Amino acid sequence: MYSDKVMEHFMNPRNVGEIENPDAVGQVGNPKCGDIMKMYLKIEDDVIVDVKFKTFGCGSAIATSSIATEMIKGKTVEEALNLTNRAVAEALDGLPPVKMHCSVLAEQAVKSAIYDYAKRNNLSYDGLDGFDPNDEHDHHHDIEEDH
Amino acid sequence: MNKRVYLDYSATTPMKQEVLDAMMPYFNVSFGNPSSIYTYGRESKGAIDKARDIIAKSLNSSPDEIFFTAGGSESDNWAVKGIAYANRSKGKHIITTNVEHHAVLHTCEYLEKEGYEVTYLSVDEYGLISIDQLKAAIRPDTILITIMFANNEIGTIQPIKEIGQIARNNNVYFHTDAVQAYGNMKIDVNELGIDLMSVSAHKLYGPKGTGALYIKKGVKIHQLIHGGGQEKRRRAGTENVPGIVGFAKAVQLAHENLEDHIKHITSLRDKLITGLKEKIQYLKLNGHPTKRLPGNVNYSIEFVEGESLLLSLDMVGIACSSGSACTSGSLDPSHVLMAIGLTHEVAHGSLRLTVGDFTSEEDIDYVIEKLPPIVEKLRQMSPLYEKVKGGN
Amino acid sequence: MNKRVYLDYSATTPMKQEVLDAMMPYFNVSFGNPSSIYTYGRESKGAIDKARDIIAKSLNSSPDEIFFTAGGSESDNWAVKGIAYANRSKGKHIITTNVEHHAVLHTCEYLEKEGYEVTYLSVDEYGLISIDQLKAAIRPDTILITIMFANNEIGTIQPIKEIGQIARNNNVYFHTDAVQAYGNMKIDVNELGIDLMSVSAHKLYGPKGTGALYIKKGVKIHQLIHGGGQEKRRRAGTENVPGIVGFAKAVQLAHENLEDHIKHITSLRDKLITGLKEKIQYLKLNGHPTKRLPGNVNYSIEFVEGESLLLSLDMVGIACSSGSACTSGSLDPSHVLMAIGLTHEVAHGSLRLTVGDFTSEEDIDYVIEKLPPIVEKLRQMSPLYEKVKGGN
Ligand SMILES: Cc1ncc(COP(=O)(O)O)c(C=O)c1O
Ligand SMILES: Cc1ncc(COP(=O)(O)O)c(C=O)c1O
Ligand code: FES
Ligand code: FES
Repeated sequence: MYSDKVMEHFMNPRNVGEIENPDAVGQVGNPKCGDIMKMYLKIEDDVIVDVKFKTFGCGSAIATSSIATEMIKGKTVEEALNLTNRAVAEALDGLPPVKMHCSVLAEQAVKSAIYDYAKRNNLSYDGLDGFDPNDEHDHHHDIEEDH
Repeated sequence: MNKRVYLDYSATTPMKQEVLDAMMPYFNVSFGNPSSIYTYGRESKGAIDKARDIIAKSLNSSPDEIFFTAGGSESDNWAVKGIAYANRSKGKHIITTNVEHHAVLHTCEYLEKEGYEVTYLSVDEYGLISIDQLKAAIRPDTILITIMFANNEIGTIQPIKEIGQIARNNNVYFHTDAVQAYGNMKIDVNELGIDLMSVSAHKLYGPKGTGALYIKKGVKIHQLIHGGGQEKRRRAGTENVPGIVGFAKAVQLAHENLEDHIKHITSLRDKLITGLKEKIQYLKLNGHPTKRLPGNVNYSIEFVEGESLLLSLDMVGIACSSGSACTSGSLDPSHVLMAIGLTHEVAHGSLRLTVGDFTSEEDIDYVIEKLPPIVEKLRQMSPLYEKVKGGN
Repeated sequence: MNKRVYLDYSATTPMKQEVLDAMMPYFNVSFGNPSSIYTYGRESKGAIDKARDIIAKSLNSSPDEIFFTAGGSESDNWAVKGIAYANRSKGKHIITTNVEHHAVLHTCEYLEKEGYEVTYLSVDEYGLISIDQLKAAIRPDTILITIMFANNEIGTIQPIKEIGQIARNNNVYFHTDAVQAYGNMKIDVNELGIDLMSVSAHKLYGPKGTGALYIKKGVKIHQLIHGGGQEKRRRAGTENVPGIVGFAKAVQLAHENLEDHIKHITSLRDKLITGLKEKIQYLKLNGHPTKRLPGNVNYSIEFVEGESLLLSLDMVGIACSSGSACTSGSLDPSHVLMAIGLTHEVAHGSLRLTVGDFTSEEDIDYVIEKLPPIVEKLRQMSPLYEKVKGGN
């Protein structure tokens, strides 16, 4: 079902935990499956110097959180906003169709944290255009049909 | 291969060696079509007749009331649609519950689209229906009550005898899905007032792809599968002779040792329930404390999600199941867990461990040793757990 | 045990040893429920996926068009009822023939009672439909053409490609019952324009109780068996994993050697046809001389009755079948033999001998040696024969 890469990240997730006095926190949930992802960022000079996550969710939710933190660590905020769920899934050597929404959750968690950062600091980013952290991240209606 | 502990006997069971041995001659020696009149055919026919006798006897029914099918789902579909179609001149109302197996639930939903009306009885926190609600639901146009014997997820056993009595008093057919109960408890269809009952071989150490529907003499029912004259012209298709023979062997083994089996399984179950409770906090046992299948343990483990649990357990060789949305194709958490009133989150962390004839004390010890640290690791990752700890 | 010559391969086949070997691990080693996510389950799931690939490839279809069932009858019922129910807003007219297997015929008759209209095309003396009659039968409300690939009694092969073309031109679904054809001829569903096709494992040296329905992508069809999410949510029930694996193995073996198999079988068939013709008077070969299944011999042996023939043959170890009324539960002679215009009396004396992979030249010699004296003995007893002899 899952690739070895997914299982590896699931069994040994990177960057689990919390950051004390984070510069940004984002939490998203998928109302349909009920999974919840929380992401903490430490940002210095517009660069993400540290990132931690906590996830209540399936194997693929944990693996996507883990790899997403690796993918944005050391990146600028702008670069982090370019992270797509597809890139997350590809970095894990793919996800089963029914689990693609877990990678969407990871993308949204990053965006949600940066949204928090922007709000706290009165910043605006192109990459956040149209992003609403309170939106229901229910992106898998279409996915459900074709498995 | 590393250690493997199978604790998902409610999903399916390994076939017993005696069952396989019984089936072997029918694959390529006595392989004739039972409808044929020559020797090869008569050998197969004889084997089926014998199998039917064994299964009939196990239920205190008669052989001409046992119809072989391809499994529990076919039996459920046949019973529900067959009764619905054959009795629509009397009415189009069916009563069931919201904790049935999908083979009954989705069939009922299909019939709703076809113009039938279905009442879905709700259940209490233990998964039990209310007899008063059942009585109140019966209408002059009610043609069928279909209520499962024992639930596959939480193991709750319904008051079948009382339901049978009510059905009889109101002249309504009573079907029960006994796929989980059969082989795990004594069932006397006459004493219990059952008109139709679904069973499946692969849940009691028999082969997959074989089941049966008990249909009481005189019940008005349409066919589901039309064609040849098999099964007294009520279920067409060349009989799965090895499957039927294996099914009967499994039933025979189960009923020879039924009391021992139940005792053994119950003690393992209780050891598991107690052992886990002692080691893990924030556990909730789903299902009824006593009216429950001998092999069923269903715990909600708060602040963790079922699929992660299953995957972690699989890594240490433990096979079990969960009502979590993430393990189902549909992303909806188990309808049974929702029906007994769990929140999404709690339903999410449910773990079903079902023990069976090949489960050992050591297997149970192994789970009690391996599960707690896995739960702890996942809870450390969980944003939901934070708050609780914070509050401690 | 005395000599046994099995010449009823169209009724069912013995399983090949390779098929049994392929199935063995799935009974009690890799026995997991394919819906489960742990290792045991993934092993089963993987086996099913592989099986589906093999079967898809054998038909030049894609794996997501193959749905496993419990056999040919279920596939036929699913196809015909599923299309009928799902497309009734377009129309309620179905076209079939009067030589279909009962799994199609009785399903059509059932649908007639449910308000559908069915046209039963007649066939010529060889059992062939007329393409012109088919064209003429199509109406704006026609939703399905269901015509069998090859007949189980007389072996006649219908002009499937032309039927497929007509169905397509008229935007009507085309289902074919290929239970007898599959494994005995090359079938390319795309080239032939087939929308749905029924197949069954036990007719090609696979296990009883397993079959499949090919459903072309995009075809609108209702489920027959509702419930769990198996078979892409279109056919519920825990998969018969060993059955499915065995089916695929049988298909693989059949298709590896398809041309050799056909050549071998055809030559045995022709030897039998010629040999009997030379030794027995008043024989009539039923079915088409060339458009016929490679293994099928169907002779009407005048002035004798089928059941007596079968019993006498069984006494010398020969197993075959008859379209005689006396061998069927219903006392009606075969509808197929009546449809090709035989009189009751002649239909009564029909003998179907079907050869297969395990048939040897010696088996054929044995039948050619044993049958004539049996026929002669029975004819001596027959009041019908008297007159003929008298006239000689
Ligand atoms: C042409 C045809 N269709 C359907 C069937 C039914 O298949 P099964 O016996 O697998 O249900 C048979 C054989 O019995 C057959 O010969
Ligand atoms: C209660 C219940 N009913 C029906 C079924 C369906 O049985 P089968 O898988 O044999 O079709 C199952 C098991 O899957 C079950 O647990
Ligand atoms: S995030 Fe919902 S199934 Fe993984
Ligand atoms: S006389 Fe015997 S069945 Fe016809």
